[in-house]
Amino acid sequence: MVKTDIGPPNYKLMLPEVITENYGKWKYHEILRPGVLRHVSETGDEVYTVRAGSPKLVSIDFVRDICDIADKYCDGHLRFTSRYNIEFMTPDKDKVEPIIEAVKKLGLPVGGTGNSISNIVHTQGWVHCHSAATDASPLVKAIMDELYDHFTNMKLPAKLRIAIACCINMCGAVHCSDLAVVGVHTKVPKVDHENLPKWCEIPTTMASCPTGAIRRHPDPTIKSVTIIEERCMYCANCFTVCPALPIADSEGDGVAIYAGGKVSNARRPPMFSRLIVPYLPNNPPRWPEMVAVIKKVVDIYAKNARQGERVGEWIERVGWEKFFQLTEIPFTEQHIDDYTVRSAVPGTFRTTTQFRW
Amino acid sequence: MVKTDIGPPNYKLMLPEVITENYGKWKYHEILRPGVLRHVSETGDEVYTVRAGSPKLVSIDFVRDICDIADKYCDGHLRFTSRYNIEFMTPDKDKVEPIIEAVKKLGLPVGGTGNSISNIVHTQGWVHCHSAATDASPLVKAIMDELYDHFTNMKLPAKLRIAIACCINMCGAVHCSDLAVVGVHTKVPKVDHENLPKWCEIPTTMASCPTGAIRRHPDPTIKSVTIIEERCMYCANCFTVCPALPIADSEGDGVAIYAGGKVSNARRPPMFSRLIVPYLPNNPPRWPEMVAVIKKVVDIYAKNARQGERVGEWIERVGWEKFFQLTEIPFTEQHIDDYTVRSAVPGTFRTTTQFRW
Amino acid sequence: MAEREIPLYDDLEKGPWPSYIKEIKRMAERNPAAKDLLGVQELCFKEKITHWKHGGIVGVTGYGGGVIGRYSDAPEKFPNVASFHTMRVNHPAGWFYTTKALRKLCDVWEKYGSGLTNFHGSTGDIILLGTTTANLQTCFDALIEIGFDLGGSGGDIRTPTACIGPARCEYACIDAPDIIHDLTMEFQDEIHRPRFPYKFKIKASGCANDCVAAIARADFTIIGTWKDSLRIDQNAVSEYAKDGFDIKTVVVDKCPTDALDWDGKELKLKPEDCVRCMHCINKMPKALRPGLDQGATILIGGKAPVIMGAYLSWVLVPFMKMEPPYTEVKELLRKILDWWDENGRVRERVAELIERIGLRRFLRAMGIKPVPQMVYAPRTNPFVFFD
Amino acid sequence: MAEREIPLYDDLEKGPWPSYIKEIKRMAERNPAAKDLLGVQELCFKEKITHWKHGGIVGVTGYGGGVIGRYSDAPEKFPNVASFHTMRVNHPAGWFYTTKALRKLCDVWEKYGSGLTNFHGSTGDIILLGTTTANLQTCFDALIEIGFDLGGSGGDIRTPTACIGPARCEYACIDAPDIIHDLTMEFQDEIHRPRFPYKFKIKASGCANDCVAAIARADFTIIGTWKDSLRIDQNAVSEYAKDGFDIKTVVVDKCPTDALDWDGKELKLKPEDCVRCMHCINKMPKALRPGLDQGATILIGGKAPVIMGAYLSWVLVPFMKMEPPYTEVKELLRKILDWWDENGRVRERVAELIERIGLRRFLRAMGIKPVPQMVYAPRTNPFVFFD
Ligand code: SRM
Ligand code: SRM
Ligand code: SRM
Ligand code: SRM
Ligand code: SF4
Ligand code: SF4
Ligand code: SF4
Ligand code: SF4
Ligand code: SF4
Ligand code: SF4
Ligand code: SF4
Ligand code: SF4
Repeated sequence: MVKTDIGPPNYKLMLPEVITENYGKWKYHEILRPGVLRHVSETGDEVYTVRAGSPKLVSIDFVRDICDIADKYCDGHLRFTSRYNIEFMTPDKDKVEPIIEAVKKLGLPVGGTGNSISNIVHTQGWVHCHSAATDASPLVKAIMDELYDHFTNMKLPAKLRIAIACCINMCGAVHCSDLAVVGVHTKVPKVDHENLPKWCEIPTTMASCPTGAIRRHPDPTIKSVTIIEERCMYCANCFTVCPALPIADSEGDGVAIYAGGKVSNARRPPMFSRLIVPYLPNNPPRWPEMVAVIKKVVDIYAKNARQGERVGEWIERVGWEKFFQLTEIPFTEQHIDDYTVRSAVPGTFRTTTQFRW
Repeated sequence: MVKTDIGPPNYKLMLPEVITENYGKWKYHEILRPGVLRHVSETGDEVYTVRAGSPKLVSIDFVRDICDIADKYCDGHLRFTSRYNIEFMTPDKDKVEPIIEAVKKLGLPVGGTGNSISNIVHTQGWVHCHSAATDASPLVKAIMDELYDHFTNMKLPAKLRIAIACCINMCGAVHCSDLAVVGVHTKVPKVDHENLPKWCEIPTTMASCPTGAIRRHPDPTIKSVTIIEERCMYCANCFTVCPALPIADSEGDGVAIYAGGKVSNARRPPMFSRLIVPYLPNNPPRWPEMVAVIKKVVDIYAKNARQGERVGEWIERVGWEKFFQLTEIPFTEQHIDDYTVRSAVPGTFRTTTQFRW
Repeated sequence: MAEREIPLYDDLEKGPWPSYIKEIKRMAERNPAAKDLLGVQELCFKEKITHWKHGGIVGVTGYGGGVIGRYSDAPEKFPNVASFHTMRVNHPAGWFYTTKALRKLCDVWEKYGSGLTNFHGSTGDIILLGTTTANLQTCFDALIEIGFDLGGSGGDIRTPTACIGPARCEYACIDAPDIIHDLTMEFQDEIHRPRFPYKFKIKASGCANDCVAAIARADFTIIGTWKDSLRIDQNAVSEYAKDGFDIKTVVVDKCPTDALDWDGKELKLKPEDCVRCMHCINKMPKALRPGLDQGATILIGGKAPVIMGAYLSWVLVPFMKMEPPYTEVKELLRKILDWWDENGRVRERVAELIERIGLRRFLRAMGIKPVPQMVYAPRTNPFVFFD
Repeated sequence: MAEREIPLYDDLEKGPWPSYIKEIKRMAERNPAAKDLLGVQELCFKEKITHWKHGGIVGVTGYGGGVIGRYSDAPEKFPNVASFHTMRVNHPAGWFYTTKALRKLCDVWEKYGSGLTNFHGSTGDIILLGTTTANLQTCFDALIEIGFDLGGSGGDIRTPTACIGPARCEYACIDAPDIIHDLTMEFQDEIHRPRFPYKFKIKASGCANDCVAAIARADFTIIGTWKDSLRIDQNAVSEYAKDGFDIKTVVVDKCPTDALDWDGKELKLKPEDCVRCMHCINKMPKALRPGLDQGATILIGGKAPVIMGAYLSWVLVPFMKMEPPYTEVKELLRKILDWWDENGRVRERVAELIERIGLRRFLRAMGIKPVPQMVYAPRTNPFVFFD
């Protein structure tokens, strides 16, 4: 019998010595240059961190490569950030340059700190998910190739967080990102009348539709369902419940773009991202239409926002009408909320740590 | 045959001469003292206005009394404001004092301008409405007796508008008032099984309940309905549709108090009022518990708000947690929104004239 | 019963605020209905419950609206208010009156009713408070005779209202009373003959101060505004400053969009950032004035909470010129009424209908292009229709 | 097919950002599944549609979670990814590793899988990307052998995550990695054996900057804060000022509650107005620090939009001390899980359940008193339950 439920390795055994020694004693930090942090402890100790970008989807060879660097310069320790970046830490200032060199040699960028665009939180896409309305990794690659300099420098008004999800399940924090790309369907599910009776329960399938678009087939001899087209907003919830309702479609699928979300409680409470482009076609391998919009919004934000303003804070100050004017993104019916299934109750909850005692 | 559809008298025929002469030409105004305005025209003309409080429910003798004043000092013209106050206008400065004297002689207060508490917008109550969960006129009288000085002076941080409605139909602008009192039921409707089948249609009655609390009577021989108690939030919508479901109750009925609403677009967009006291008993003729809360909130607002801050703006700045702390009003389950029938959609609509071109 | 003990309502004659009980008593001396009303009030105070019954349909010939039927649930005790209907009389726009007109009205009501009234009801009508079924028609005839007509009730257009506007207000960007009078005359049929799913209210305010609370209470809200820059008289600004008026704290710091700047000498405005909220003008009426390219913002959907929760009106047409004969606004109104009439369920206000089937459908039907000014912000959810 | 023409994916090796295609290709040289994955990618690029089928239930003995079953819809074309399941491996809290541990992991995955991974998945697991049904158990056994275990999937607690916290961050008000490690060990059963209506996520951030995006993504959110006043080192403040740092514009003017004042000499704080947003501390880390009476705010309900729309976590317990063995938070968590388990419908996250039946019922079940800190503002509608 193998053991089970052993849980993850104890993080304490994974810490570099300088971290163990100064755990909870850090006093302040500074960003020495993009991708390089210096944390100073109350004990007088210091730790230097070099942050490197990673494509998230990596081979074990890649992992071994970075282990080599960590073995050479960091006493065999490294960590990852909550956004897939790799962090090499050392108490020794002199090792910073060699680490940077070694990282660059692997073809990895150093940056992602301070007022930069850090790594893009993203998902599986066509690489692994059956739900995907678009891919994920290639979109990341296409955007980051274009915005590369914003990872390696810190010239934006504030942090800019991008997220990509290949369907509206939004694995990640798409719904609260400065900029986000989401895979969307725009055609109603095709009903597979042959398999539906075999694979799915009709009441459950009907109940899965938030807008009540699914009806029993009018012909009682057909044990299946039909979909009222004008009630469908392509959420794929029925497909999740019943595989006989495939919704993915070569022509209909594409991406939507959202903007203005944030998570931190700094200054303004967390905000949801909001729809800015309802639909752009899937155009592999580089989704140029999507990349162009992202680039444009970043440029206009960089030019117009005040120092310290996140994307959403900037838009809130100048108004959405100004945002659409500046970006020349057309404002359409789709931008106007009409999803009545959502109640107003959660909007009253205090979704922030900001409050007075 | 009588004529019909003649419409109201043409307002042009009702205007005092100085108004007709200077229509659309007013340049600026000042408040000379509480209840007295001076408007100056581009023509150099002036008009003085004396504003007097009224109980809204008046006798024709009262109307004749004020007509006497208007005949004596205002060339036979007068007007009412959107909050039931009476306005006497004259181009002649010297008539201001005599008008004030005459108004006071009728027992009417002069005031309601600027940073005052103007007249209370209110409704019929037990004087005329079958829906009433409380009365209206006596509540107004009780509050205004207590806050009288705030009508006749202008010492508050900003305008303070109070509204009273005798049921949640909220005839008036209760839902957007600085302070508001609303009649509420807190007992489920009593089903009159005898008359229900005669007076009401069962499907319509069931459909009228927003929370689905109304069910067919389990005994099929009884053509009536039952109510699931824990689903009922006492809205009386069923009673509006079906008189066999009386909801008014001597013990259960009472008032709730709301705060922080506003209508004007000045500075901040219009805001809804929010629940501060879920329930106080009906205690005629003067509802002392209710009056005490209103008075306390006004006092604390007057003491704590910054100059120019409406009640809602003040609370928004200091936070609701501070409001409850300062007023010592207990925060309860009832304050937390749980009305899921309301969708979030209207919250995204721009409910203000504030926007950029 | 009022004879035997000191009635509870007597207490309401005390205190400085004018007493409605005193008013009822004044009429009670000569009007039996008013006298019974006192009795009803006393009974209500004791039992803490209303004693009026669920309405009944009563009215005047040819109209369906304008009268609220009301019956006592204790007619044996209070025979003179056994039926006690109110008549809603449409006021002249802006609520200006000659005493002559008012006195005539009093005379009619002396004759046919309780002699009790509301000046005015919350919608803006003159409320003639309580008459019998028998008197309704004769009273109406007498009203017509002296030049008054009924307002709305039931599923019709309710009596439209306007702020005082240019009659006595320097802020007015539109002629609110004139627009409202014109619309009231135009829609007489729709006001008097209920045919819509529910009530429909129209209100006009001359500027964003919204002194008739239209945004909160009107299905169709007309609010004056301007397209160019507000006018600044720098000399007058200096006067304010000289008088010790704190321009920075009271005005500049409170501008919602930071559109103003005061360097101690000149008040500078970034017109593209001004959202015409009126605040600065309100505070310095001698120095600041609305711009000259004036018109209205049209908003839609305001209403009380029954049953989805309250709505504030929201922007439908950011800017519309407002010149007589107000053709554009009338056409829009007719389109809205027709669409609502066709699509609305019973007791569904226009806002609820729009929410239910989606603003996009409404905009299409109106032929209005969606613009960002209609919303505070775009949707957050990804549940998007592409039909 | 990749042989005959230049595949579309080749284009993704160009450009400065590190290429995931390059990574797949590296493995493709020696791993047939990785090679087929390239083919799948190419097919997807051409047909613009996914080629994976609706999942299947696969797993390891004794567990119900931790594996995502995945099958190709074109197994004839791509036999080596006919089944291509991912394993979610629970990371050590804070994502610190020794190279020793990582190399062992790589060796296991070299042997039993595609050699492709995600460091990390969006929840925070190490994602071992693609293996066969046959290899699942042996791979799992090997993982256990080297000291790793699976994370969650399905209706269970998902792999909890923490920011780096006190390990390398001066802002940490709680020991986020320690709390998360402790909770992960405590709830091993609930992580591995799905029994709940749906997923349940736990995340902890050391301070309000929320570097694991817990508010947006966790059903149960733990965020460090303090009850006393933040600490100010006035000398260090002066240093900033001397260096030309614009304290007024960058810090004071951006405080959300106007709690700070800077007169050019001293930075004054009204502690009762500070809502601990971290902004001033973020901008002047050498001068400002969190207070000393530290603990956590517990928030509940964050999640993605399916199907009611997204939720942000909201305040449940304004302040809770956080000392090992974290008994209070564990008890609360157990209570929540039990209540949700009992009342939740299938696929109903805890936020949706609370919304559906009312926060008041949830609070009662938890024995938590309602406080205004839980809401931005009280309700606007009058539809109030009094049960
Ligand atoms: C390493 C990491 C935590 C971890 O456990 O992995 C981290 C580390 C730090 N964060 Fe963070 N944050 C990290 C993810 C986040 C996230 C989550 C995310 O991006 O998904 C957020 C919330 C983002 C959002 O609001 O949408 C986040 C919001 C912040 C903020 C608030 C920024 C703001 O003003 O809104 C600060 C404060 C600041 O930067 O001034 C901050 C500050 C910091 C500091 C300065 C804290 C410190 O004193 O050490 C750290 C270095 C910052 C830097 O990169 O410049 N960190 N930080 C994460 C690095 C991710 C990456 O590789 O890019
Ligand atoms: C692997 C991962 C994406 C990634 O590339 O990183 C992922 C992948 C999937 N997610 Fe996710 N989710 C992943 C993190 C998330 C997150 C982010 C997080 O946990 O912080 C979210 C948003 C937060 C949340 O939970 O709400 C997320 C929200 C969803 C949802 C929507 C849930 C909702 O309540 O709205 C679904 C749909 C569902 O559960 O039916 C979903 C469903 C799925 C499924 C299982 C698809 C399905 O319906 O069966 C995906 C399997 C993909 C595959 O074939 O490998 N995934 N998913 C992430 C897990 C990796 C890990 O364990 O580290
Ligand atoms: C006479 C009247 C219009 C009418 O057609 O009858 C009127 C008249 C004026 N209003 Fe008003 N308002 C009148 C009801 C309103 C209402 C509606 C209501 O109270 O139901 C509002 C919206 C209230 C709200 O926001 O909840 C209203 C919000 C304003 C404001 C905005 C105040 C604010 O800062 O929020 C101003 C500007 C100001 O006072 O600085 C204003 C300003 C004015 C000015 C100064 C306009 C002018 O230049 O003449 C007028 C005299 C003000 C005074 O009383 O101090 N008026 N005003 C109404 C008098 C009601 C009464 O008897 O008290
Ligand atoms: C008389 C008046 C109150 C007053 O004392 O001033 C009044 C009285 C009644 N209103 Fe009202 N409403 C009056 C102005 C309003 C207003 C204010 C306004 O028009 O500006 C509102 C809020 C705005 C709105 O329309 O939403 C208002 C919202 C309601 C509602 C809730 C409608 C909703 O959609 O939420 C009802 C319920 C209904 O229609 O079933 C209602 C229903 C009623 C009824 C007809 C009761 C009923 O259900 O049959 C009341 C008759 C009372 C009686 O016996 O005299 N009354 N009612 C007001 C009309 C006077 C006038 O014509 O000038
Ligand atoms: S976002 Fe959708 S398609 Fe992408 S991994 Fe998550 S569930 Fe799959
Ligand atoms: S995709 Fe969504 S809206 Fe369309 S039928 Fe399926 S469940 Fe209903
Ligand atoms: S608020 Fe209610 S009780 Fe009062 S008049 Fe209006 S409908 Fe009647
Ligand atoms: S009072 Fe309202 S909630 Fe209660 S049963 Fe009647 S309609 Fe339903
Ligand atoms: S709404 Fe504007 S124009 Fe009309 S009275 Fe009020 S301040 Fe004057
Ligand atoms: S009108 Fe309002 S928005 Fe415009 S400048 Fe004045 S205060 Fe600012
Ligand atoms: S959340 Fe706070 S404590 Fe944790 S890493 Fe970010 S800044 Fe540091
Ligand atoms: S932590 Fe935030 S709220 Fe507190 S003083 Fe600093 S900036 Fe203001």
